[in-house]
Amino acid sequence: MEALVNQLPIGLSIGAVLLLVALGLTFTFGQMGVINMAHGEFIMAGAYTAFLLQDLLLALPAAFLVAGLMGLILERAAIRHFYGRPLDTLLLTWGVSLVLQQLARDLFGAPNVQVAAPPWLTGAIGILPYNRLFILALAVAGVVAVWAYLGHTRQGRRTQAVVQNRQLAATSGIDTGRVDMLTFFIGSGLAGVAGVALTLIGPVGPALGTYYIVDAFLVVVAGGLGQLRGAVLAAAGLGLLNSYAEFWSDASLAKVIVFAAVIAFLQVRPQGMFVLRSRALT
Amino acid sequence: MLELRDVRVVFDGFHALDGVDLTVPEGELRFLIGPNGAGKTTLIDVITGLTRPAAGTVTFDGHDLVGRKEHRIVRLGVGRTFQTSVVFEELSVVENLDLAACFRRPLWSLARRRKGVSQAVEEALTRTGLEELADRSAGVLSHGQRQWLELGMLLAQRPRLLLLDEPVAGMSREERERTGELLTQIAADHTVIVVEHDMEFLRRHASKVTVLHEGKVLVEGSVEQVSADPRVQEVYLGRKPSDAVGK
Amino acid sequence: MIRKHLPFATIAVLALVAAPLLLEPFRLSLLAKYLCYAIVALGIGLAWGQGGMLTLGQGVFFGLGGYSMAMYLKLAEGGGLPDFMVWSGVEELPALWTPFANPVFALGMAVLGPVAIAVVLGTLVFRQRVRGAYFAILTQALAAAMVILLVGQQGLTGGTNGMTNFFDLFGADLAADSTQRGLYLVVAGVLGVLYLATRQLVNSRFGRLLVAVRDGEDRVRFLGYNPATVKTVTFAASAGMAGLAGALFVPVVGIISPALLGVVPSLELVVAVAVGGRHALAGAVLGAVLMGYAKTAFSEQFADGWLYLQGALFILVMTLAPKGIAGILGRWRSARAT
Amino acid sequence: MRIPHAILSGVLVISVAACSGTQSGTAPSEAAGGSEIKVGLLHSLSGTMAISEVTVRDAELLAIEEINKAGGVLGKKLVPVVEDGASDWPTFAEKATKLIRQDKVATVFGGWTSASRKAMLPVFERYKALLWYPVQYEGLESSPYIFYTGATTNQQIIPGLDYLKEQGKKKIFLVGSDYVFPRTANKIIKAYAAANGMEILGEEYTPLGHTEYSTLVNKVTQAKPEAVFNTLNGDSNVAFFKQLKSAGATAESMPVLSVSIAEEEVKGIGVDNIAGQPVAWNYYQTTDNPANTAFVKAFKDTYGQDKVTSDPMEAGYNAVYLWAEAAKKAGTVEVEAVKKAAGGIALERPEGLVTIDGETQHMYKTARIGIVQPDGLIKQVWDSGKPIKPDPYLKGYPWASGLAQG
Repeated sequence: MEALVNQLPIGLSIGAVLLLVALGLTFTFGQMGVINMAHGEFIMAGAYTAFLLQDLLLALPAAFLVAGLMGLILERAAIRHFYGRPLDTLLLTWGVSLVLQQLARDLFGAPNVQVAAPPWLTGAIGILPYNRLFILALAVAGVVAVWAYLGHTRQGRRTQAVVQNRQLAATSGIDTGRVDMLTFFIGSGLAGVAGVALTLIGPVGPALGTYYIVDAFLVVVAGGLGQLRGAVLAAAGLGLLNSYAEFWSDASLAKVIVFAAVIAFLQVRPQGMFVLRSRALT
Repeated sequence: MLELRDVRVVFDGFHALDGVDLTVPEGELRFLIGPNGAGKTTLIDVITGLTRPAAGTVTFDGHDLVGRKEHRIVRLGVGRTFQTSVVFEELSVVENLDLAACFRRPLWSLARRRKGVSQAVEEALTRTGLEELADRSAGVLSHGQRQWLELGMLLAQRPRLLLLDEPVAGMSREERERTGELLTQIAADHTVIVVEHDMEFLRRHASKVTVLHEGKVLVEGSVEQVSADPRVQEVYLGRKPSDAVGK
Repeated sequence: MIRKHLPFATIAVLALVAAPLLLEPFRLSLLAKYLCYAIVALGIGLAWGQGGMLTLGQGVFFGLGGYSMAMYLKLAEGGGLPDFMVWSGVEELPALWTPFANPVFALGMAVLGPVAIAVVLGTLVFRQRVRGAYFAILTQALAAAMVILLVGQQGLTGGTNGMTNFFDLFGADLAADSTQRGLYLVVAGVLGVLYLATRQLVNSRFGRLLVAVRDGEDRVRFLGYNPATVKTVTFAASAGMAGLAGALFVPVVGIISPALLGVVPSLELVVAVAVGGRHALAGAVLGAVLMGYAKTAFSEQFADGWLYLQGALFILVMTLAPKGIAGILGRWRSARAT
Repeated sequence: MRIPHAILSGVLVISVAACSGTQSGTAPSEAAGGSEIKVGLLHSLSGTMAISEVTVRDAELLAIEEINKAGGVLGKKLVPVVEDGASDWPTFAEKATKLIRQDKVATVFGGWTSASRKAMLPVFERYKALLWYPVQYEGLESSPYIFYTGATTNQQIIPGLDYLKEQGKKKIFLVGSDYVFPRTANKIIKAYAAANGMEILGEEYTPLGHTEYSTLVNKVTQAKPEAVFNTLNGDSNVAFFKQLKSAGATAESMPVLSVSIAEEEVKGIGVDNIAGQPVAWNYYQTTDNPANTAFVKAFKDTYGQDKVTSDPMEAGYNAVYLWAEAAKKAGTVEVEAVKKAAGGIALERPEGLVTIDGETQHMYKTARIGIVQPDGLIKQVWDSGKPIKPDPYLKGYPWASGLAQG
C-alpha cells in the first residue's frame, strides 16, 4: 500500500522530467511549426555544460545560453529555409543530431562523464529526493516563464502575433525573422536547462539525447503540438501512467502501454488535448 | 431539396450562425450575401460537413447531413468550391478533372492507367474552355483559369447541388463575364448556391438572394426587393446598398 | 517501345547476369543485402514521396517479415527447440510458433502481418486525420515500442540477440556460394517486379489520387474520396514491401534482431530515400543501394567518420538538393535537352 | 518520373563497378606465405557499445605491438586489420565474413555483447575460422571455433553469490537490463538461491538504455532486501546508482553487487554514487602481481596516464597472447592445429595464472570480489583462492541440473 501511494509523487516527478525535456520542443513547434530532432542533442549540450562547470546553479543559465546559441545558429543557417516544410525540417535536424552526437564523442570521449550533484541536494522529503523536487520546481518555473513570456512581454506578444498570422504580422512591422530567431533560441535554451537537470538523475554521455527524444515527442503529440497547457497535462498524465504501469508490470511493458495510450488518446482527441481552431482549409 | 432548420454554430463563444433557416428548392440559383463575418462561408461549411453545427438540422434530398463525413456528402451529390481555389498543381488539368469524375468508381478500379478522356471530363473541358490547356500542369494556370478548373472539377463530379464560394473574387472584368456565362449555363440544369460580394455580378445573374447578418437570415427575396430593404442598407453601414455591397 | 524499355532491360541484364559473374560471393551477398533495403526504400518512396506520409517506422514491418522468415528457418532445421529457446528456459514450442513450420504460412505472414498492422494503425490514425509530423512521430514511437516488445519476449523472439544460425533454406545449404547466388537473383528479381508494379501504380489513376491526397488532403475529401482509405492502402502496400524485404533479408544476411527495426535503421532508410530522390521511385532504389554501399565502404576505411558523413550528406541534400540525386540528374538532363 | 530507368541503370553500374573494384584491391592474403600475419580486430568503434569496446581494442593492439617487438609469431609480424561492428549485430556478422573471406586473417579477436557473439558464431563455424571472445558472458555455449577468455557463469556469478552468502545476505533482489545475459544469470541465481536457503524478493528488468529508475527504486526499497544483484548494462547503471543513492540507500544497508561495472564505468557513474559497492570480476587494475604492474604501466604509457584497465580489457589483452602461444606451439597459424595446440596452455597473466581448457575452450580463471574505492579504483576483498575450472553448462553443480538441458 505504501508503495502504491509512493508511486503518485514518483509519477509526478517522472512527469516533471518529461515536461522539462518536452517544454522547449513544444515551444518551438507551437510557435514555428518546426520539429527539431536535434532537440535531444541540445539537451546533451546542456548536460556537458554542467560537466564543464561542475556547478549546478551556474550551469543553468550557462546551459540556456549554450544550447540557445546552438539553436540560434541552426535556425539561421538551415531551418529558416525550411519553414512550412515540417517533415523536411524533421529530417534535416536528424542529420544535425547525428553530427552533434559524434562531435560530442570526439570532444568529450565516448564514456560517460560525471557531474557531481551539489551537497545541498542530498536528502529527501518522503519518497521524493531533493534532486527530484528540484527538477519538479525547475519544470514549474520553466512553464511559468514561458507562459509569462508569451502573455506578458512585448516580444512574447509579437511571437503570438506571428504564430497567428505571419503575413499580417510582417506587414504590421514585426520582424518575423527576429521573432523566429528568438523563439528558437528560447526553445533550444530550455533544452539546455533540461540537460543540466538530467545530470542529477541520469548518465551524461553522447547518447544522452537519444534516451529522451522519443518520450519528449510523445508528450508533445499527446498534448497537442505546441500547446503549453496540453504539454503540462500530457507530461503529468504520461508520468503517472508510466509510474503505475511500471509498478504493476515492468519497465518494458510500461513503455509499450504508454505508447498504446497515446494512440488511444488520439482516437478521442485527434489533435491532442488543446487545439487552435482555424477556418482555413489546409 | 436543401433544407436548413435552426442551424447554430459557435466558435469559442462567438455565434457564427445563430439559428439559420434556409430552404432551396430544386433547380434554383440562390445568392448568399452579407457583410464580413455574417456567416456565409460557415453556412457552406455546415452543409458540406466541414463544420459541425452545435444545433439544428440540415437535410438534403431527405438525407440528414449533420455528422456525415465530407466525402459522403459529396457522394450524395453536393459539391463545392473554395474562396481560394485549390487545385492539384502537380497534376495536369485533365488529370484534375478526371479525378473529380472518378470518385464513384470502386478504389481498386483506379489501379489502372487512365486511357483517354471520359465524357464527363470532356464536357467539363468544353464548358470551362480549358481544352487547349488540358495537358498542361495545373500549377501554371492563371488565377482565373484555376477558378474555372475548380468549377470544371465540380461539374465533372456531376453533383445535384453546387455551392460556390466567391467564384469571381479577384477576377478581371472579362473573366467575370465568362464565369457569369458559365454560371448561367450551369444553373440551367443544376441547383446552385453562390456566395458573392460582387453586386454587379449579383444583379446580372441572381434570381433570388438571401442576406445573412450576424449569423441570422436578415431578409430573403429578389435582388430588387433586397437592395430596397432598409435593414439591408443599415447593415451595410447606412451607405447606398450598391456601393456597400459592391465593396 | 523498344527504346522505352531498353534502359530497364540493360539494368536487368546487368543485375541478373553481370553482377553474379563479376562479384565474389561475399560482395554479391552484400549487394543482395542492399537490394533488400532498396525494396523497403521503394515502399518509402511510394508512401512518402508519392503519398506524403513520412513513415519513420518502416523497420517495424521489415522486422516482422524478417522474424516470420527466421521462425520458419529455425523450425525447418528440425532437431527440437530453436537454440535460443533452450537457453531462455522455454520447454516446449510456443503455440505462436507452430504454424510457422509451414513455409507458405511463414512467407504469407511476412507480408500479410505488416499489411495487417499497417491497416489497423492507418485506419486508426488516418481516420482521425492525424498526419504530417504527427504521423511521423507516431510511427517512430511504434518502432521504439516494437523493439522493447521484441526484446522483452526473449523466449519467443530471442531477445536482443534476435535469431541467427540458420542452416538451410528449402533444402539448400545456406552457406554455399551457389545458394547465396540464387538468393541474390531472387532478391534482384523481386525488386525488379515490385519496381515495375509500383511504377504502374504511381502512373495509374490511384497514383494521381495519391499525389492529390499528398498535396491537398482536405480538398480530396470534397472530390468525394476518403483520403484515409487511400492513405491506408498505400501505407499497407509499403508495409507489405518492407515485410517481404525483411523475409528476403534473413536468408541473405543470416540474422534478424531488434536492432534492425528500431528508430535509427528506420530513419537511415528514409535518409537513403531522400538522398536518392524521394519523388522518383528509381531515386529511392538508388539511394538505398548507394547509402548501403557507402556505409560498408566507409566503415571499412574509417569508422568514426560514418556518422559525420551520413549527417553531413543529409544536411547537404536537404538544403541544397531536396529532390536528391534523381532531382539533380533530372535537372542535368533537361538542361542538356534544351 | 521521366528518367527512372536511366538512374537505375546508373546505380547498378556504379555499385557493380564499385564492388568489383574493392574486390580487385584486395590481393590474396599474405598470411600464408609472406613475412606478415594478418589478424582481425572486430569491435564496435561507433554506436552505443563503442564506449566499452574501444578500450578492448586498444588493449588488443597493445598486445600485438608487444608481441611484434618481441619478434612476432613464428618469426612473422602481426598486422592488425581493424573493423567496426558499429554496435549492430548483423554488421558484426558481415565484418566477420569480410575479415575471414576477403582479408583472410589468421584469427579474429572481437565482440563484447552476447548478441554480437551469437551473430558471429555461425560465420566462424561456417568458414571454420577462429574467434577469441574477451568478455564475461552467460555461458551455455561452447562453439568449437570460439575461445572464451572472459569468465563464464561459474567464474563470476556463482562466486558472487558465494560471497553474498558468506556475508550472510539471504534476501536478494534482482535488477537487470532486458537481454540475454541478465535473464540467464538470474535463472542461475534463482536456482542457486533455492538450493542455498536464500530468498529472491523480486526480479525486475528494464529496457536497454532505460534511465528512469524511480519506480524501480521504490519497488526495491519497499521489498527491503539485504542485497541487490545487479546485471544492468551500460548507461542504465549511471541512472540506477544516482537514483538509488538519492533515495537514501547505502552500500552498508543494502549492498548492490554488480557484474557489469568495471573501472572504466565507475567514472561515468560518479564515484560518490557507487563507492563502497561490491563488484565481481576476475581482474582489477589493482590486482597485485608483476605481470599486471607491467600491463598497467604499458597501457598508461601508450594511451595516457588517466586511463584505467579493466577485466574485459585484460581478457582481450590475454587473448592475443594465448593465441600467439598456441600458434607457436602448433608451429603454424592454421586453425585446426592452433585449436589442438591450445589445450593446456598456461600463462602468467595480469589476473594470475590462466590455463586454456581444451575441452570447452574456456579459461581457468580466479574469481575476485572487489569494492569500489573513493579514488574510482576497485580493491579486492575476496577471491576464490585458485583458478576455477570453466563449466559453461554448469554440469558440476547439482542444483543447476534443470537449467542447462541444452
